[in-house]
Amino acid sequence: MKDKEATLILPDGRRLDGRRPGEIRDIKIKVGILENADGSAYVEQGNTKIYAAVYGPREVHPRHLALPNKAIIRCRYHMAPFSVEERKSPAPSRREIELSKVIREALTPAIFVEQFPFTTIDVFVEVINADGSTRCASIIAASLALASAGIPMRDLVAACSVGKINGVLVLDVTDVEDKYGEVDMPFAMMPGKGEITLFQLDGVLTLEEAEEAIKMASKACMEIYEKEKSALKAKYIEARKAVEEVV
Amino acid sequence: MKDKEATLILPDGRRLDGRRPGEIRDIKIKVGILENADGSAYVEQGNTKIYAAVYGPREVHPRHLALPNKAIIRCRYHMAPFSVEERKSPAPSRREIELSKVIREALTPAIFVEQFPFTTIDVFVEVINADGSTRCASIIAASLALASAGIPMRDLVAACSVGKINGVLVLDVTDVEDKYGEVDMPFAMMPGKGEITLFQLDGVLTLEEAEEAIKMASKACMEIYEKEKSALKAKYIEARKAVEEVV
Amino acid sequence: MKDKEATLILPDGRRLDGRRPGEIRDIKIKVGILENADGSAYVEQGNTKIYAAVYGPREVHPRHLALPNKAIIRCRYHMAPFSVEERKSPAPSRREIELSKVIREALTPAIFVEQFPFTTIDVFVEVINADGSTRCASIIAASLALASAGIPMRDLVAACSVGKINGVLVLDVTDVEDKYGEVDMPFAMMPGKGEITLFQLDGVLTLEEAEEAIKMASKACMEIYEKEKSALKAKYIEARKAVEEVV
Amino acid sequence: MISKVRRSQIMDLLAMGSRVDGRGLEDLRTIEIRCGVVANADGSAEVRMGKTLAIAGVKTSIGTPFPDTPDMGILIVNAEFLPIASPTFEPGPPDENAIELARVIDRGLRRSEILDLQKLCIVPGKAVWEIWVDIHALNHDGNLMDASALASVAALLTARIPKATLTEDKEVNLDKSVREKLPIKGVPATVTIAKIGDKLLVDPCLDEEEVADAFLTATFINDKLCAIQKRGEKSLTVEETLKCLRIAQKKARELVAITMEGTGYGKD
Amino acid sequence: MISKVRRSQIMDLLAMGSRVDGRGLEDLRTIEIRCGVVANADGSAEVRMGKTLAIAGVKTSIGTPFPDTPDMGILIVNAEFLPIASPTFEPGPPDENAIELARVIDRGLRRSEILDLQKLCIVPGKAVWEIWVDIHALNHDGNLMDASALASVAALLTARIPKATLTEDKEVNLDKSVREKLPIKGVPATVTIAKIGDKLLVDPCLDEEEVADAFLTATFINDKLCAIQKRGEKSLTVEETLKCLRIAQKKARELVAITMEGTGYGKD
Amino acid sequence: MISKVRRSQIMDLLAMGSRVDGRGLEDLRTIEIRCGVVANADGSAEVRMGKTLAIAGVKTSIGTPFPDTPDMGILIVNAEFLPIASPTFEPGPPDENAIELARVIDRGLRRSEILDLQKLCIVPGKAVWEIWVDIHALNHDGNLMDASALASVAALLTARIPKATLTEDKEVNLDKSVREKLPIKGVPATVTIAKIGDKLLVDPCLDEEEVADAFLTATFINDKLCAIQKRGEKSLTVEETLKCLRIAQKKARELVAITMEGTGYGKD
Repeated sequence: MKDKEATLILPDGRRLDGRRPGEIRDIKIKVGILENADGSAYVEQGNTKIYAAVYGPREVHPRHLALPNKAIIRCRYHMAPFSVEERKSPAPSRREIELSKVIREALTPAIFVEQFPFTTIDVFVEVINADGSTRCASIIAASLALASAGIPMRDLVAACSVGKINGVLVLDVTDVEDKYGEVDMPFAMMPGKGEITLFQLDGVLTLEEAEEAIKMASKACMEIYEKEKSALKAKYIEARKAVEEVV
Repeated sequence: MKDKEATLILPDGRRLDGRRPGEIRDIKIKVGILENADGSAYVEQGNTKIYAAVYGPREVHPRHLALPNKAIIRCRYHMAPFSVEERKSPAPSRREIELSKVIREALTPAIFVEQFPFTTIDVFVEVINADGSTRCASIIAASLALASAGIPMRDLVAACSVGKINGVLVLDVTDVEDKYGEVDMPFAMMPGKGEITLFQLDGVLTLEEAEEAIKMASKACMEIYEKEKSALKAKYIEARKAVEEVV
Repeated sequence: MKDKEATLILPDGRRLDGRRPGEIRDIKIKVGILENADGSAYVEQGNTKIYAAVYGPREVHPRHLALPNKAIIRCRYHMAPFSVEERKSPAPSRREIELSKVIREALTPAIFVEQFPFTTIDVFVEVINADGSTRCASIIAASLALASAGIPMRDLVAACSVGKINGVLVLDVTDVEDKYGEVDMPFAMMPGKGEITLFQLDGVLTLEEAEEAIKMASKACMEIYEKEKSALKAKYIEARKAVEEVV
Repeated sequence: MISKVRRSQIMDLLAMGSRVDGRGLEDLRTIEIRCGVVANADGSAEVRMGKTLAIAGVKTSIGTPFPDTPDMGILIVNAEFLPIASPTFEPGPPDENAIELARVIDRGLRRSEILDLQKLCIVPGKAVWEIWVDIHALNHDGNLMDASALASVAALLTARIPKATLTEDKEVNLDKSVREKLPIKGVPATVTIAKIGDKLLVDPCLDEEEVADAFLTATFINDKLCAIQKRGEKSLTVEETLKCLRIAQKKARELVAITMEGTGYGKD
Repeated sequence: MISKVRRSQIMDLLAMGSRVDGRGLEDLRTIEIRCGVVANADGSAEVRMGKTLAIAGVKTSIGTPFPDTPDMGILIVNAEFLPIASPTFEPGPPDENAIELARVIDRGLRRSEILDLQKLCIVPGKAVWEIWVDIHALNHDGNLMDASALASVAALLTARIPKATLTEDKEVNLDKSVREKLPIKGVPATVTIAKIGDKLLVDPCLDEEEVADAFLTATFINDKLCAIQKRGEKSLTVEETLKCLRIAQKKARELVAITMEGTGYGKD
Repeated sequence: MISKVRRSQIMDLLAMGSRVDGRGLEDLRTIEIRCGVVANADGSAEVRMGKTLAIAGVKTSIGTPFPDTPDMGILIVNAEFLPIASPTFEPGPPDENAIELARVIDRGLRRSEILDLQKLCIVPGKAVWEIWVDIHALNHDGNLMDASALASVAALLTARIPKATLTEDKEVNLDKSVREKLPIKGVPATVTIAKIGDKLLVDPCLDEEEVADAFLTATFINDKLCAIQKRGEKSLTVEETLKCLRIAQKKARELVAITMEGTGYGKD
């Protein structure tokens, strides 16, 4: 904030990591890497690295939290102490508590919770290394973990942040772009449905800019959606191969 | 304590705010101002401002706290962070925990707890601005909240502190009189019954002075008792008017 | 650690408190000194002073902790704030949590837990003054408290630490020997069974030294075992006398 | 939990374009602002929005700046959902709802630059003003978010802090006899829209909140967005989202006027 | 919880003016004081009152004074009701009973001026003695309040602290080879009276506590009151209250004598 | 809890000298070490032992030394058993198992003198390096102890920290462009043996842990013991204990080789 004149877009229109404003970072996805969980995924988006796991539907403890008409969704977004520049206490910060809530609310619309009354579906997200847009990468990982756990879903959830740096709207902000940029707008949707499940803004935008940012984010979500589907398909093929080898 | 020579009584025998030793501050009372609560009251005694609310009799959580022969009374005395000179952490301090206990014990003798087995009556007190005698004002507010919640009571509870400043016993001490005075003696009773329900002393008194202080406090409680009854009556009339207007 | 050259063994081969390497400190034992507990003991080993009490077998709260096939054992090792050189916060430290666990595991093998399904046996240890080897003295006190509570046991548990100071293996280390010595090896066993129930090492030993240390510790445990049995017998005689006096 | 009957009542009325308390979809409830109610605070405001009641208090102290912003004052927002305010609130540290509310209001205040934090620096790297905004919910009848935001803004606009000067040996000296305004740069306003079925409602009351699918909270400064938070367990379409923003912008203008009227800000 | 049989037994005996353990209404139980039991503490005392057992330990350190009392030492009293002491005590931070006990004892010590806090100032505004009194309840058979207060007083009376001197560059230096007494100004005593029905009893045992209506705890210094705490779920009449104070005054004189005998205070 | 069928299967196989996953009694599972996986950490390593997965991250900062070791750096080990790793782990502060694991690993690292703490002193009594080792369990299939210890060692061996220099006025200056190794003195290895009936097994998997009577964890440096922890609810005979130590010594040599291979330590 103190240093808004920081140069985040170079004269050639590229960002510090070489991307164009409308480009997202490379995404590496692995589905099903944590054996104890019912579903899991690992997402690497640039230097942002996230593990997500899903346990459930399972019994709720304490029991009085259970609902007779649907599953409850619980979500814990947590950062490893070493994942950020200054060592972070492992106790949940206010930021982590808020992010756990908005990530849960970003995922819930996609889940057929009515099919699992009296149960909980627990989503755990661990940020191993943070380089911006961790809540969006968490949503991608968690969405895949849910799908790989076999939880029936309306759609996958995809997510991408929009930033504004040196006056320009950009996709998928990094840590340095978040810190020295003007805006961070995390965004998630069910691309197949065209519905928004996460929408936050931290920074100043006109209504017109907000509309433009939503368009950019939606397009990016569609791109990420394809990657999500490929990763699931790859996992499925891999699993089938494993089965065939055994049979 | 460091500055016992502080002048708290002026040459004309009046205190810093113009009161005589045996005078209490103006009291403003509003009953029933918090709509969600089953009963509530707001008390303004000089600059001391208190909200109290009562929820109950209602189910006890966790259930193992419930008693088969009577209601339990729970009480939480809490200060807003901005209510005191230095910002106070909102987490309950040791002082707030002690005061919650003595306020609960000041109210309990007045409640027919036997009539509501297996339930809890929850009393919440919020100090919005503190200028001395907050526990006494809290008891006044809580007693009215209980009454306005329709909880059957043996009597209302009234409360008034006695202080000793520059060697003189005084009623209803302010913050500055508490800090620089010699004694703070919070006191509560059921005036209609002549029974003491709160009695604390922080400071040095001879037995004779203590007896005198009890007399002063009892008289003040009787005065406050009348104000309490008027406020309840006013509320009752107001409520009846509202009903009549509707009918 | 910073000052390994500290002289802990004098030229005559004696330690700072006059003991030979293979000597343990004087032990004073009182059994049954805390009337509320089902069993209790006080152990004074040099300046290390420990109270232990046992409550149980009794109902488990919260109930879901109860086991259908055996009693659970719970143990709390706790240091009084004034028991150490710098005042210690009364909240349990990480060290106290670990020690509670290893003391519990040192006692459990000796208890016929299968005889008391659905119950808990609670062991509370309070360190009043700490001068080294507190976990060993705690095990002695707790073992006697269990026995005096009438809990059926396979054997008593005895405990003794081994240290290494100025290159020499020694028994029953004091605080100064722990701080400036090379090794602390707490050790407990059921002497009548020859089985080890606690074994920790903090410091460097060759395998041969470790074997030697185990031999020394085992011998010391046998010595302590005799003292434990005497103390129980004395208590039993005392109790019988008391009964006889009454009868 | 809301009863089925009440739920149907709300839904049936909404289907006809009306609300349980007689308001139109885009109507705010009656707002009352009382400033300066807390003598021990440097600024304070009690806000009633219908039956919802919240107090915000501003306390200030001298602190050390964060290493990465050595020349800026510090703003901290905290909210307590007190058990006095609702049968569903429990004693204890702020839960996720209270924390979210405080953080959304914090972002709104911070990004609106209501305070010129740079002017709250006394000695760069050493001493800056710490501005604590504490929100105390006293009665929860829905939309605590907007009531709390409004109370916070009103408390800041009307706060008076001691004059800070430096002694010869560079110690900070507070002159409590002189009371100065905070360095205010603008007046933000926060508006929450609830989505129920295909309807969008401004300033939901508690019963409406309980049946709502989702919420959009937006803070505006000078007609621009500076903070947004989508909340709730269901989604919003892109069209709904944009419509929410447009309604919110309109209502924010209204709220700014109410705030200035209620605080007297801008009149002197 | 006490059984009905036991309750009747207590009440029946009381009706005849006697108590379950054979004492008269105004008799204290046997008191044993052992000082200096904790080598690592600067002062300590173990007090047995009948079967009630409490230890108080005094630890001292150098700290910074509070800003509003720059020339006074700091006294902090903490009490732990350990699960070792009673089947009803649970592990965890002090509950309201332990906190109340510590605060009542704190007020008694502070207002009796047992310590001359001004003499515990080393460098005004910079360095003062912090005196920690930690109370450890080990067996609870009633009246932990008076046993803990007595242990605290005895620990303070017999404490020895290092000599604090200032080095040339105004640093505090502690000479642990020289042990000095704390600056004691007087010997307070704390007495608790229980009300059961229309009877007032001194030093209640646990079973009496369980059937008691209310309690009055009073601390005396030089025959004057310096702290009072009414406790319990029922009320006291004005007459009962005054009678409690008169009994307490009498017993306090007795306790002061026991304290001086048990600590050797005043003999040197 | 493990099923009866699974328990019998394990016991029956063991009776014949084999294990559920086909290993011999003294075989380690396949170990994978990936160093440098965390860009924001000064050192990091992800270790897979069979299906057990743990990450250790090293963070460094400048701090004040402890008063009794003014010329030594500070090492702090913390472990989190995350709910992501096992259906039996719950959110919240570390429980006794996580604390024990961290403390056993801490003693192993400290007593092996893997770090030369004296070389981590910058200004005696004023400024030293604080080395935080944080262990993050991600999938628990048994023997988190050894996987975590190995990850910690690998993270320390491969860590790179900024160069610390002193400015003219004795302030510490960190040059982040220069990255130096930590002062490593040796490579320790931690081995856990489980006792099941009369069998001793190396590197137990989760199902084996659930039926085990007791565990012995030993850390070795240069073929010497430097930390031991007996764990579990049952006892070990003296002979079993000594046999455990001998097996552990052998496996520790193996683990040191794997560590050096996996970290590249000693190759440059």
